Amino acid sequence: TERKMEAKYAYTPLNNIKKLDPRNEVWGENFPREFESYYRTADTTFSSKYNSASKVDYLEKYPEFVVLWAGYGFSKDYNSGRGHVHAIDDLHNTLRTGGPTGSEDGPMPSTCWTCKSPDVPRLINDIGVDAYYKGKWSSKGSQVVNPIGCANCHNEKSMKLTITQPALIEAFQRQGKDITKATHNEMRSLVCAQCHVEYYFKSDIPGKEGIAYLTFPWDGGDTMEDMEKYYDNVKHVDWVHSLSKAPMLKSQHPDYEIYKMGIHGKRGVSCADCHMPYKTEGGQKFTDHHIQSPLNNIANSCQVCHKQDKDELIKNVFDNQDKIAANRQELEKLLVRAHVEAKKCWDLGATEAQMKDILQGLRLGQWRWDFVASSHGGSFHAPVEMGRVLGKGINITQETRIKLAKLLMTLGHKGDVPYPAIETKAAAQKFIGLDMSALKEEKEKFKKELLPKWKAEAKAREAKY
Amino acid sequence: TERKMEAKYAYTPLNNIKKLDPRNEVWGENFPREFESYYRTADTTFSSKYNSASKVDYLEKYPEFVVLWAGYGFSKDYNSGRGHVHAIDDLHNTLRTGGPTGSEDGPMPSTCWTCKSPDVPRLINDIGVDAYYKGKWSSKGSQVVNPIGCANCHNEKSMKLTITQPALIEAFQRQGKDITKATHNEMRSLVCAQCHVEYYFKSDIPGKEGIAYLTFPWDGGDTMEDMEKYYDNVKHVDWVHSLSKAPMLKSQHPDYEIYKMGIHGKRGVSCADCHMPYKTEGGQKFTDHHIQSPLNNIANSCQVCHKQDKDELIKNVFDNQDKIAANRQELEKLLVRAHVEAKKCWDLGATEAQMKDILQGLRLGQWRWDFVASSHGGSFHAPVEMGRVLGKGINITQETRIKLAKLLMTLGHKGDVPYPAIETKAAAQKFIGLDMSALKEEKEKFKKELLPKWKAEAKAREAKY
Amino acid sequence: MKRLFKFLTPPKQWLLPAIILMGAMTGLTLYGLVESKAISYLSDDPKACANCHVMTPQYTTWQNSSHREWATCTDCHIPQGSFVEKYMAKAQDGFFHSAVFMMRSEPEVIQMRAERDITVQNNCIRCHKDQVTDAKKASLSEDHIKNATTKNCWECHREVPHGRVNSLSSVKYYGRIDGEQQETVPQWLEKYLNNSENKNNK
Ligand code: HEC
Ligand code: HEC
Ligand code: HEC
Ligand code: HEC
Ligand code: HEC
Ligand code: HEC
Ligand code: HEC
Ligand code: HEC
Ligand code: HEC
Ligand code: HEC
Ligand code: HEC
Ligand code: HEC
Ligand code: HEC
Ligand code: HEC
Ligand SMILES: [Ca+2]
Ligand SMILES: [Ca+2]
Repeated sequence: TERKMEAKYAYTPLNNIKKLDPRNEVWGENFPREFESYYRTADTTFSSKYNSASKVDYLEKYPEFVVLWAGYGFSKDYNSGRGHVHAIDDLHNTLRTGGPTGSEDGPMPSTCWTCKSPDVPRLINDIGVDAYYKGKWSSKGSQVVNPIGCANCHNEKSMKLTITQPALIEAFQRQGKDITKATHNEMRSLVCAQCHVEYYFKSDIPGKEGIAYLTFPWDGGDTMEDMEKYYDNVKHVDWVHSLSKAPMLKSQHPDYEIYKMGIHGKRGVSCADCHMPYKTEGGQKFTDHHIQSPLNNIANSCQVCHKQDKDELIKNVFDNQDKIAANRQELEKLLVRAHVEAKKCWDLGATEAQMKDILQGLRLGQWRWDFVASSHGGSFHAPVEMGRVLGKGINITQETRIKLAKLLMTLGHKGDVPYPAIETKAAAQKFIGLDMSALKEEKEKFKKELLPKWKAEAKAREAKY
Repeated sequence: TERKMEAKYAYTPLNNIKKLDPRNEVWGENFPREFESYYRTADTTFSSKYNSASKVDYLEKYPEFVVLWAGYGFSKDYNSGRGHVHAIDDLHNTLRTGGPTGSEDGPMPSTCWTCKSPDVPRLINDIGVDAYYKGKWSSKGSQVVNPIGCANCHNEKSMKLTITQPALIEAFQRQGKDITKATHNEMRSLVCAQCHVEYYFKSDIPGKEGIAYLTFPWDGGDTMEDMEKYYDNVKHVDWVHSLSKAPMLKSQHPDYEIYKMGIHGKRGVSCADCHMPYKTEGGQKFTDHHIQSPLNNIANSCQVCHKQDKDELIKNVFDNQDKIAANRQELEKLLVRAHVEAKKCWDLGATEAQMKDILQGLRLGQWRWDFVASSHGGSFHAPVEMGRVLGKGINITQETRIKLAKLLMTLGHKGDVPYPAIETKAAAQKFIGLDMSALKEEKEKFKKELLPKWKAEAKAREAKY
Repeated sequence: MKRLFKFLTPPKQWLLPAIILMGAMTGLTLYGLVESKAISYLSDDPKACANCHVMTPQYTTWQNSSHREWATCTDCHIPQGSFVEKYMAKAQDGFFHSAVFMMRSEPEVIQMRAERDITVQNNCIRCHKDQVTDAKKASLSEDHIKNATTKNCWECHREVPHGRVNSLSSVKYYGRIDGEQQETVPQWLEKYLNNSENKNNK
């Protein structure tokens, strides 16, 4: 038996990692290769045709986004995701989290921390799920400080992959599926499905009212239509659009759901196969924890299975992305038009009854657009499905604009409602009436005053581990 | 390998095949395996989810087609393609070729024979290209009698693959490409590209006016947009829609063009790899000339490269087809609406100027729909491209319907223009004003009177070979 | 009985280690069967092979290879002919491998024995026959057919499936092989989820 234990742990002294230790550096002492590669997610130099490891300002690149999200946090600030090590910084910096001044302050709930840090499983273990979700985002500012890391995905004893996200386990349970039956290979995608999925905050759970309980809307399945039906059933509304007054849905990064519908997902290729391929360094083999665009690492990822040239493989990806992007950008413009046309109707005195179908059309059309736009890998992960969803989105949105055209004429309007002047992010934000300088100011104040306090408190707390 | 083939057949006695001999049975004496497998294209029993080896009446299955092609031959009769051996029979039988009574009679030109028979290369060799294309379809009735066969694709001396279709060679030339430089592997698709491509009849070639010269519209490229631009440039109109008066384009089987945009085409997988895989019979390996749906032959086609279960591979195909079909059928209905709305505008006294953009929108929207609908393999050959084209088609068509909605109100119309009652083919044909019994009668007459004469003449002629 | 004896007799090259082990056999067999999970050795589950740490490099490289979804260890390393042939080979390997393992005599760099080459080669061909012989595929690589009949496939396809670096210490951590410690949902989390309302809000 000794021989067997030796077999299992032969080279791995695992004695100094505490249960759920959130400090990646501590794990890194045992696993330097994994840690160093993980830390390379700090590198922001790589950019491909549509994605980037740096902070690309999407609102600048596509000012239409500002109008589509009018009245919602995303119209203030939305960037491309960066590597995992930036997760905490980016959350501090985004204007969406506002500028809290104390622990009961700011526009966002605690739940926003959930997919950003291994401090979250630690906290949940300490204080329980409900208490963790409870309160404002600012209430856990000094608690959540380590960026996404080892404890989010690994058991510190065995280094096995593990699921630390309550919402994922619950979503499986509600579907009658048992996540503990997942195979090793499925786990290589499920660890990502902890975060790279569509979600919402459920606030009406009996006994937990007012808690923004993180929930994945998969009860009836996880296709675009299934989730829409779920939201319609529970009458969920993410926000009311400030121009059109439509009861909107926000889709966020449904990466896992979309990936499953593509050919790689169907063939059992896991997220880790492409985003964390095996690597050899100094005669050692290990899993590359520099999670990034595989286009920056074709040799270790794609070429394990595909023998084509690097350039040809990259072209395959771009070809798919180009075809999807063309229709997505088309739909963006149609949605802008529809929102401003709806606003015009209200301005001309339209009634709720006249607007009912139109508002529902805007909800459903934009949900389809966002489902595609918010998954940054979707156009490669499952391009045929993305094409289908966009086709439906264009159809619904245009059908809504036919209704709008008729209503506008009925209300006495002549000619087209002009397309707003939104050539830049600033112009678009002005158009929807956002006071950006106030938002930036309060953020600066937060960063100068409260944030340093959080960091100091955290340092003191961690020193006592 | 080309060399090898030549070498291989240099020793086979091929002396009894005359130059361009159109009779497949004669070739078959030398190549019994290829001939017998070719002859299995007579079998009409196989059907998959969307395609069939039998004559599926598309107008019955999708009565919308009738309305979309109002005023054009396809609204009379349109079926799924069958195996190659049926090509001549199907051309005789289709209502589109009408019921000629003599050699100067009927709705179709000679050119219609072009993709149906090895008698065509023979005739072109005998009388020249111009003389072959000249005149009515009925003028060559006793000349073209053998269904698609060996002489369409092979050189009778070397058995090498060869291109016998002038239009394909000319299309390459106009693009500045030299088809004789094609590799052996490319030839395994180019022989199909002789026929499975979009085409039109050019009738204004200087010096050849009035001849329906078979032309592939690839001068500026062969994507959907390239070909549309070509047609707009040369101001080509296939027919004027009888309801909307739009100047329409008809797309026909752009299989080769679409295939090239899919991943198999990009990877150099040829048509023959899937539709004519190798087969072993009695220890002999040969090319299966039973050209058919690969879904009826997964083991020899797909599984050469893919080791998945038969059922899984079939599901992959259906998944792609389902996603494309959903939006295609959606677009069909939108186009029906647009045509009847346009008709209503005319009825209410719309002017040419008011209708101009609308008619162009109908032309472009339906071109996109037909590009997808008319390629029966397209949804598998290049599903991402099909999704893109449909998205564009839906967008253009709905944008046109917005214009229609406004114009209708301007013209004093209230409410929706009702969707026509077209639940069946018969109802749809009645709706567009087709007198089907007259068409069927003239076809019966043709089959009883003229057709037997053609056959008798041909028999006498061939007896003299 | 004679047949059973023959079944258990290793081929000539193994006679020496086999004889040395004979004495210890009786006592060790039971222990060995339980410890090395010999029963599972008869299955096609790659985990069966990975019971030994020395197989870990091969397991992990295979796990990260293009073949993970298509071929398990036995698909390549065991002749796929008749049932008898298959289990004969497994019994021989099992006997040999556990003997070496318990004697702690495994080398740092394990190498496939030449007479096993033919087994693997035949298995490559079993799956890839069509690709290797198809006219179309022939254009992928000059003289592929000729080469493939004169060399071992993996002389060219060097990354299939274990890659080029194969030493025992090339792969360090063994927690990755599934086993008794599976903890997909950790206990600390389970305790909160059991009374979670959001679990069953349908
Ligand atoms: C279910 C997991 C999950 C939750 C809950 C979540 N996020 Fe994220 N977040 C992600 C993922 C995954 C990304 C990376 C998305 C991408 O770029 O592909 C991300 C990216 C970000 C980014 C960087 C990119 C950007 O959008 O500018 C910010 C900032 C951010 N999230 C803020 C928030 C806030 C604020 C909340 C709460 C309202 C929140 N997140 C809740 C998973 C989550
Ligand atoms: C604990 C939550 C969480 C988990 C688990 C997680 N991610 Fe992320 N991921 C994020 C967030 C948040 C971001 C954006 C961070 C930012 O922009 O600051 C992100 C960013 C990314 C990016 C963009 C990196 C870049 O260079 O632009 C990729 C790719 C990615 N994740 C893939 C994965 C894969 C693959 C897995 C599983 C192996 C995974 N993620 C697991 C939350 C998570
Ligand atoms: C987003 C999820 C995720 C995070 C965060 C993460 N890992 Fe991993 N890790 C994986 C996956 C996936 C594997 C591959 C597991 C497999 O295939 O068995 C892996 C494998 C490992 C292994 C096994 C050896 C190897 O290289 O394959 C070690 C050790 C390891 N990780 C250490 C770490 C350390 C240290 C950190 C923090 C710096 C960390 N991991 C963070 C997902 C993660
Ligand atoms: C672990 C194996 C594996 C890895 C890694 C992998 N693929 Fe694939 N890929 C497949 C399989 C399997 C298919 C499905 C076709 C088939 O069965 O051959 C496929 C299909 C494709 C296709 C055709 C389908 C489409 O969406 O157009 C492309 C293109 C492609 N892969 C590109 C890539 C690129 C680029 C990468 C790296 C980012 C990659 N693959 C990584 C196994 C893999
Ligand atoms: C077959 C390979 C493959 C698989 C499997 C795969 N991806 Fe990707 N992923 C890609 C490629 C290629 C891109 C596009 C990268 C680019 O455009 O630079 C991408 C993009 C992404 C992005 C956006 C990257 C960025 O720079 O912002 C995220 C996030 C992502 N994938 C997450 C996932 C998750 C989560 C899974 C599993 C559920 C997954 N991927 C599975 C290949 C893959
Ligand atoms: C000389 C013209 C011509 C050539 C060359 C040609 N086809 Fe066809 N093909 C046709 C016509 C015409 C039909 C429809 C026949 C009918 O319905 O009567 C057809 C039908 C088909 C069908 C439908 C069969 C069924 O069972 O439904 C397939 C598949 C097909 N062709 C594939 C190919 C492939 C692959 C090649 C090249 C290897 C090829 N064709 C070469 C003209 C041609
Ligand atoms: C450039 C080659 C080409 C030309 C020219 C051509 N066809 Fe075809 N035809 C085809 C191909 C390829 C098919 C098989 C289409 C499929 O079903 O996928 C076909 C199928 C058919 C069919 C059987 C299916 C159906 O549509 O009912 C008929 C009948 C037919 N053609 C009639 C005609 C007539 C009439 C003309 C002249 C107006 C014509 N063809 C000109 C290539 C051609
Ligand atoms: C639609 C095109 C087409 C038609 C019609 C056609 N062939 Fe072929 N034929 C091919 C293709 C493609 C190959 C494969 C050539 C290669 O890859 O070398 C082939 C190969 C052959 C070969 C070479 C041996 C073999 O089996 O691979 C012979 C002999 C042959 N055909 C005979 C015939 C005969 C006899 C007929 C008429 C009954 C015929 N072919 C009709 C396309 C065609
Ligand atoms: C001669 C080789 C070959 C043949 C025959 C072949 N394929 Fe493929 N297939 C490929 C290649 C190469 C790819 C691209 C992915 C890759 O590089 O592995 C691919 C990709 C695919 C994909 C993923 C892309 C998509 O469109 O979803 C599917 C599904 C697929 N093939 C199914 C089939 C089916 C079904 C057949 C038979 C009708 C077939 N293949 C025949 C080589 C082939
Ligand atoms: C990778 C495999 C593959 C390649 C390459 C391929 N096809 Fe197909 N083709 C298919 C499959 C699968 C279908 C769908 C059959 C079904 O639905 O039953 C199909 C359908 C068709 C159909 C309609 C069949 C019917 O029953 O009416 C035609 C015609 C066709 N292909 C012609 C071509 C031509 C011409 C080429 C080359 C330019 C080509 N195909 C290349 C796999 C392939
Ligand atoms: C009881 C521990 C153990 C188990 C279980 C085990 N092996 Fe081994 N294996 C060894 C040892 C020790 C060696 C080194 C022998 C040498 O090279 O001296 C070895 C060597 C090998 C070799 C290279 C030497 C040869 O025989 O050609 C192959 C291949 C191999 N094992 C395959 C397998 C496969 C396949 C399985 C599962 C079906 C498996 N092993 C299960 C311990 C084991
Ligand atoms: C796709 C076929 C294939 C599969 C699956 C496969 N192997 Fe191998 N294996 C090989 C080949 C080929 C070699 C020879 C490698 C060389 O010499 O470079 C080999 C070599 C070995 C060796 C000798 C040491 C070495 O790395 O050269 C061992 C031990 C081994 N394999 C064990 C396993 C185990 C355990 C599994 C399952 C987890 C497995 N193999 C799965 C093909 C395979
Ligand atoms: C049990 C069946 C099986 C065995 C045994 C097998 N393979 Fe494969 N191999 C596959 C499958 C399935 C694929 C993936 C093909 C695809 O998706 O198109 C593949 C892919 C490949 C590829 C292309 C991807 C890559 O990694 O380069 C090569 C090369 C290859 N195999 C070589 C080999 C060699 C060499 C052997 C023997 C050592 C072998 N195979 C044994 C089934 C097998
Ligand atoms: C002399 C070198 C050599 C030998 C020996 C060899 N191959 Fe290859 N093989 C190649 C090259 C080069 C390619 C084309 C490039 C590529 O796909 O890696 C190739 C391609 C392949 C492919 C297609 C991979 C793909 O991506 O589609 C398979 C499968 C394959 N070989 C299997 C085998 C098998 C099985 C054997 C043994 C019976 C073998 N090869 C022997 C050099 C070789
Ligand atoms: Ca959401
Ligand atoms: Ca045409």
